[in-house]
Amino acid sequence: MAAAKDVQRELEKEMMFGMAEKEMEYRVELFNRLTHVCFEKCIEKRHKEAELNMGENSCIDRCVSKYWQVTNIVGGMLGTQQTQM
Amino acid sequence: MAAAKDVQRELEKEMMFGMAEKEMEYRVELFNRLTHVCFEKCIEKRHKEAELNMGENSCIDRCVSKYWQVTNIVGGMLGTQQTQM
Amino acid sequence: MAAAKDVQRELEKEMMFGMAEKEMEYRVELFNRLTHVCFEKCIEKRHKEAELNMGENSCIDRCVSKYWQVTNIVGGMLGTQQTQM
Amino acid sequence: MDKSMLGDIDNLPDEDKMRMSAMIEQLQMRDSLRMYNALVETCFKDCVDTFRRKTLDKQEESCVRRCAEKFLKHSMRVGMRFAELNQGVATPD
Amino acid sequence: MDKSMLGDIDNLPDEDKMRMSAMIEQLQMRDSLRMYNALVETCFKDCVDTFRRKTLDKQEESCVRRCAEKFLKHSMRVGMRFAELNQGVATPD
Amino acid sequence: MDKSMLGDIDNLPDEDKMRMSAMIEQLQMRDSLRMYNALVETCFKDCVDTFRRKTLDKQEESCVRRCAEKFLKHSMRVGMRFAELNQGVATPD
Repeated sequence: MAAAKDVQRELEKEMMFGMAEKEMEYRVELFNRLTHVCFEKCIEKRHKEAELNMGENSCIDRCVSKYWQVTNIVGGMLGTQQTQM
Repeated sequence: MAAAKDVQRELEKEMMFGMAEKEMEYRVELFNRLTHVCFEKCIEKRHKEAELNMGENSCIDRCVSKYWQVTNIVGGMLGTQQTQM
Repeated sequence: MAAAKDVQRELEKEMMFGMAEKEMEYRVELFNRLTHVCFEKCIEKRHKEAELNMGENSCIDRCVSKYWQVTNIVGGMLGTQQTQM
Repeated sequence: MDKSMLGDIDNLPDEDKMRMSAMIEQLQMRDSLRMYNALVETCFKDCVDTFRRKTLDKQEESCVRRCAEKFLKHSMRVGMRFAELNQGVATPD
Repeated sequence: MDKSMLGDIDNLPDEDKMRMSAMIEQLQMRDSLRMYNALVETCFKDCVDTFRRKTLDKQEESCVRRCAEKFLKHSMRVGMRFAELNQGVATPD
Repeated sequence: MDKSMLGDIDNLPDEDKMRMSAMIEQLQMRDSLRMYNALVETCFKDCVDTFRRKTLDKQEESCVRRCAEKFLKHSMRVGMRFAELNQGVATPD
């Protein structure tokens, strides 16, 4: 019986680590998609320069900010629809 | 010796869980790719409406059905070529 | 105290396996991206034939070779910039 | 690719059943988070193309909302059709 | 990025060698399943563009078959070249 | 999606803290390797389009170098902005 409880506790701990891992994976994936999309939308593709110019820099800032807003809007919609996400 | 056998059994169980996990990951990935491709092929990109119209709905049904067929054709080809997949 | 050391050793082993796993995942992902990009760049999309023609074959060889070179150039740049990657 | 792999799940000892369902729960959580990420990326790409300000304008925001609703309905419909095919249900042309 | 990380695999105790090969086997299974998914998506995208019926027409089906064959040959060729480069074999231009 | 999930990390026993930081370290390694892969693919796609020889010409090589530098600077800037938003820092338009 003590053993069964140990197994139970062990599993709960695994679950906690697993969920924390999924949560971190989610953040990493969000960051990677954001980086990729804003590179596509803001950076001139012929790569004539090794520096980001002023236009590209402000485009990046706005792109990140708008992407963040979209994340929040969608998160709100999922939250109200499914009560949990 | 009993310990070695325990290790062996433990590993086999890990293997079983791992393979079941990969199999589920495969199904999830299949579903995600299918969803993404059919969204691209069927849904009008300007998003003037929040509803799917009749044309989009039947396009989705056919897209899923055709994708499924492609999965089966390719599965058959891989099966005969490699005898195992 | 012995137990703490066991935990320590167990964790180090987990770490080693985890790192080896990440390293292999990296190679698999590299291979998958390479395969995908060279298919896009070299293979005629209408698929009139089931065979790769001579032009496609030599395109594949050069594509892999150039991709490899890019991997090395970028690896070198990351290596000098961050001293570790 | 056969589906039998998980067929004998009922014969597993209780401990393994618990592990299995914990694993499924985790994969489902990962799956919803990925779907969330994919939805955001898709609707951002379809709706946002100008970067003169750092906040969405009205038009972009309503495009995003409609896109997200459609994406969710789309993905539910795909899920239904997919489940039917998995169970071998035939549907009219 | 050096390859030495797994270099001392031979010095591991038997139990760890078994774990390592179990891990490799699982990664290979995941890899084949991903390749299968990628192949299906690629050939579906290249070959299927009309959705007036729910079954593939003859032309679409043969396009898919040719595409899949080419994809497999392509990926074998890439694998060979990749392995040569990994081993530092020089090839003529 | 709330951030509290990992909030009580300080209350974990030492063993679990060690496991947690080992997990974070591994995710970071995977993350850098993925970034490396993504960078290579992006710059290859943007800079290499001809396959008449098996080595990069001068122009392709310098395009790749500039692209990689820009990608790294880009991704650092995105990281900074992302971190600010995560911490709720307001920035001017």
